[in-house]
Amino acid sequence: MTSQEILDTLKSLCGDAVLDAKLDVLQPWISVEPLKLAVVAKALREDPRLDFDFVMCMSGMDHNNGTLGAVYHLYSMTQKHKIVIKAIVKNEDARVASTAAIWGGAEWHEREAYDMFGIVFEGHPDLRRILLPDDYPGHPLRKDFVVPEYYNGMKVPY
Amino acid sequence: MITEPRIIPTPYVTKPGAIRTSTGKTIRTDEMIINMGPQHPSTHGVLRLEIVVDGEIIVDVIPHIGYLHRCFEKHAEHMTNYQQVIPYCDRMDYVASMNNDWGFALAVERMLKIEVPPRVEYLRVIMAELQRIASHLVAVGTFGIDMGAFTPFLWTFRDREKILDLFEMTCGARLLYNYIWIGGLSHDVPPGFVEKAKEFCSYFGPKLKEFNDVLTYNEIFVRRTANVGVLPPDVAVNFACSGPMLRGSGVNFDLRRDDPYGVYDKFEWEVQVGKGEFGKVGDVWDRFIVKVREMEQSVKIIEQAVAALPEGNVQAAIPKRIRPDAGSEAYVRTESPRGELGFYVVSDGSASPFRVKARGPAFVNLSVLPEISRGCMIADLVAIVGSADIVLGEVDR
Amino acid sequence: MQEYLIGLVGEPLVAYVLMAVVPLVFILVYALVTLYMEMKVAAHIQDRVAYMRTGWHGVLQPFADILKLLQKEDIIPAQADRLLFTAAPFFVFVGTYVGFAAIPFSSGYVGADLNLGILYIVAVSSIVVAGLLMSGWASNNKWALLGSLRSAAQIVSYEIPSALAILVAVMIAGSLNLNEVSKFQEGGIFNWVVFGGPGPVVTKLLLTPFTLTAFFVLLTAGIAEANRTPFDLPEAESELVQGFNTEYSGMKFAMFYLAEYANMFLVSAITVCLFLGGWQSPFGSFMSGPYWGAFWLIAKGMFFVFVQVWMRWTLPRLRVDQLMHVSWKVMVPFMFVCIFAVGLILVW
Amino acid sequence: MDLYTISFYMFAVLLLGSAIVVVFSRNIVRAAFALMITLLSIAAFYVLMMADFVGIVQLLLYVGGILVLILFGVMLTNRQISVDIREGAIQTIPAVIVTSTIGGILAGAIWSTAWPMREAARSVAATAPVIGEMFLTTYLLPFEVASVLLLVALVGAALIARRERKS
Repeated sequence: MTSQEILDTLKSLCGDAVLDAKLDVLQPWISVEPLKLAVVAKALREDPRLDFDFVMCMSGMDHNNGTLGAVYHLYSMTQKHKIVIKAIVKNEDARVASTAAIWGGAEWHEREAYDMFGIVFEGHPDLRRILLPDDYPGHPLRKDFVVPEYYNGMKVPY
Repeated sequence: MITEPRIIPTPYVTKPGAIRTSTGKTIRTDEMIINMGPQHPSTHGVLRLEIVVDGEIIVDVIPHIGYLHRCFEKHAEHMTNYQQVIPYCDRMDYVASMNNDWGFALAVERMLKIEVPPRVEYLRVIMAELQRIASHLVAVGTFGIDMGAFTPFLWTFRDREKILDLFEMTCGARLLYNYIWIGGLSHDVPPGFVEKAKEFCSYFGPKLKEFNDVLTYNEIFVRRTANVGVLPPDVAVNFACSGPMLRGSGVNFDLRRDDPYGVYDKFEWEVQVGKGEFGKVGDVWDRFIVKVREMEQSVKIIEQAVAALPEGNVQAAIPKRIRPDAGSEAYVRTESPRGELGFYVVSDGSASPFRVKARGPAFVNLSVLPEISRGCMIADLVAIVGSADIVLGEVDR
Repeated sequence: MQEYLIGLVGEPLVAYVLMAVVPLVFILVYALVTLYMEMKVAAHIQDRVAYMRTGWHGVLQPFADILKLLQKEDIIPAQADRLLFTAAPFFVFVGTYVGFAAIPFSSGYVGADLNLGILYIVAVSSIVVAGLLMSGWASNNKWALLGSLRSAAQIVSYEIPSALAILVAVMIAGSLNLNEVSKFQEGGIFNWVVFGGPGPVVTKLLLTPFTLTAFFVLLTAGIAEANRTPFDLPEAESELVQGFNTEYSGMKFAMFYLAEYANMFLVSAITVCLFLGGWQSPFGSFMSGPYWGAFWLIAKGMFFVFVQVWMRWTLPRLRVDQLMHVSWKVMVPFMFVCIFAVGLILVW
Repeated sequence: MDLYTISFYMFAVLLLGSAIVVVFSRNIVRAAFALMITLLSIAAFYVLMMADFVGIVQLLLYVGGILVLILFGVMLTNRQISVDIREGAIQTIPAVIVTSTIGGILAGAIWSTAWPMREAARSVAATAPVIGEMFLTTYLLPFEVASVLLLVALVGAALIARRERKS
């Protein structure tokens, strides 16, 4: 399937969730409503024409304009096509519906995005920090993150 | 905005008494929580596994990672040049540095739409496959140690030394090479490299057979690994496992063939999959044998690549300061020894990357560990962790 | 030897102490030799050279190793039970060491010529079990506890097939005294119990398959009791860190090491005495006598120690349930069949 | 004092000392290990009395079997390890009366018995064949009855241990 066909199929399945798309770039992407991401994911996973069963990558993003993003790079093992799904949220209300129940491979990536960007994935089974200590202040990959001077009594910029 | 970290209590999936004997009766025992790691011989680094055990039977495993977190992604954003990210990639998966370099270089090259000279492509394939053999040698050797066989480990390290010697004569380093650069290589291979590589290929085959004799087909080893930690293909795909982990489950998928990059399409070789020769498809033995057989295939690729190595330049004409167009982004995946190594690079038009996300194969492969290790024994958990072939440098980045 | 010593020093007490010290000296010398041998054998199996710097081909390295161990700081974990933690290595070593009393090193030297020699060795080895449990519990470390429980379970389980295998030899030789059993196998290699013992050719031929089975079972069970690969689960470093000796260091660790090496020789010596003629020369009367006897016993024993080293550096490790399976579901039934058959043949 | 007497007193001290530790120890695991020393000393006494077979069987069964079993039990139920197992003194007076009565009776019996004294045997023929022969001739019935009893106990224990928990 070409990316245009994927977009059309997705629109026919859950058209209200699709916000935007850009198909003429190196890797075409579709932007969806963050809180409906789980519905979109379900459609992407279960429709036999789309059949996106493999999460290549899931990344958090800070666009440096007050919005955060969750970017899913999807691949279909059977159909051999790819698509990028983006969910863009405001910094103040960083909530995205979790897809961990649909793609097991997204679970740890979402934890990482929560850890690094503070994006809260609603419905995630185990949303804890993954790479940083549990008591770490803030989310370091955000562009507005300031490295704390002290962490647990240790001077940070050594 | 800084949100308070939420600490969610660890959920235990299995309740006491839920483990049953073969006749279906419950065993009346209490559970014990053991910390395997962060300093434990068989966690292959600073991985901590919180294990809930019922006797020696594992009720649940909760991996805790991050002990080796070195903020690769944060570092990458703060470089003044794309090229400066490469040494950090080296240090991610430190037993397969060449593959990591190539992955990042390829991602940037795709963004910039650069074509690299043919000699570079061939040399990259040679280096990547040598590195794949070296990495798999570490994997199967340390897996032998996990199973209590010490000798195969030293044999594999002896053979790995030969590869490291080749790398050393190429770029002076033995572990972290910084050899594959954006748009080419740091420099050409020295004279005599091709002969040495050929020599290694003819040396390595018999050694691999010897290794198989002492470990792979050993009765005790087979019994320890067959039917243990079975990862069904659908679970493997759902958890986005890749590399030998995915192929061990019988899924015939290799990025070198299915999402081609480099010049892999010019060589004759086969994708190895687990066939369940001694147990179910997707058990520990299958994951192990896939690695062993991939080494044979890599030797084949190297032989062909060395024979067909073209002459030419080793650096494409690229601007001194790489500035991809603002807003351009690329997710490029390559087949590292551990599986799908992806780099998601986003540019804002400046000379330093706006965002780099590294999708480490070991990170994703490790996330399936709790799924496949419930109900097995502690010794099996060691086997499963060993067969997943994790490198904590890459898991934690 | 006893009488000779008493005559020599006059005082029986001193003579007895001297008798008791001889195996200790032997164990110490043997442990050094085996340490060197193990490292060299391992190195050659693994395609490397091992010690080369201290002395000719590194022969002085074992001394250096021992010295290093003795000097090391003796660490007792804060949460450990100090008394039991300290006592455990001694129990483990003593349990092995007292077993040497009943080993006939030659026709002229037996520490204690016990009528129930072999039964005595089996019995005192249970002190080792208690010592291991003690070490695991006193360390107050979950891995150590698991290791010591495994170890105890393993030794207790493997005592059964080994006792049954011992019984086969005892039935044929008609004595529990190891010296008597060795004497019984006089007259060259084909009179050894492993080949059916001295007797008519027909009996020998009938007995050989069963005695051979018993011999291999005893050897395997012995390796398991000595906690060596492929049965080294109690100290399986990939699973249990170091098992019961995780928390030990310095002298106490050396004690465990010494006990392990002593145990390796002990199980080899038992196997040799029961099945391979003990101190008897394989060539009948050629090269026999008290001094040659000591040579033969130690040579045969060392051969099996070498076999254990060889196996250790070649084989992977079993899993704990497979270990129990081998003992209870394979060896024990086989040994019952052997005992039954040997009994029938002997009566008949 | 010859070697025999020295050994006797040595083991007597060991026996009594370890027995006292078994009774008074606050730590159940230490008590179990002290029990091991007690049992070992008893084995030594058998050997001193030239009953080598009984001594070795004592070692084999009590130290190798029963004690290891006790240790397993104690260690695996690890909640009890740190608990002080000594209870406070309750019903002191009845206990004193009962123990002193029984102790008095025992002491009286020991005192009044005419113990046959004789020179300890210094060497002895092999006891094992004699014992074996007696087991299979004179004492065949008790021997077999005892073994059947043990088998029944074994099967019963296995049955109880494997019974499913009523939920």
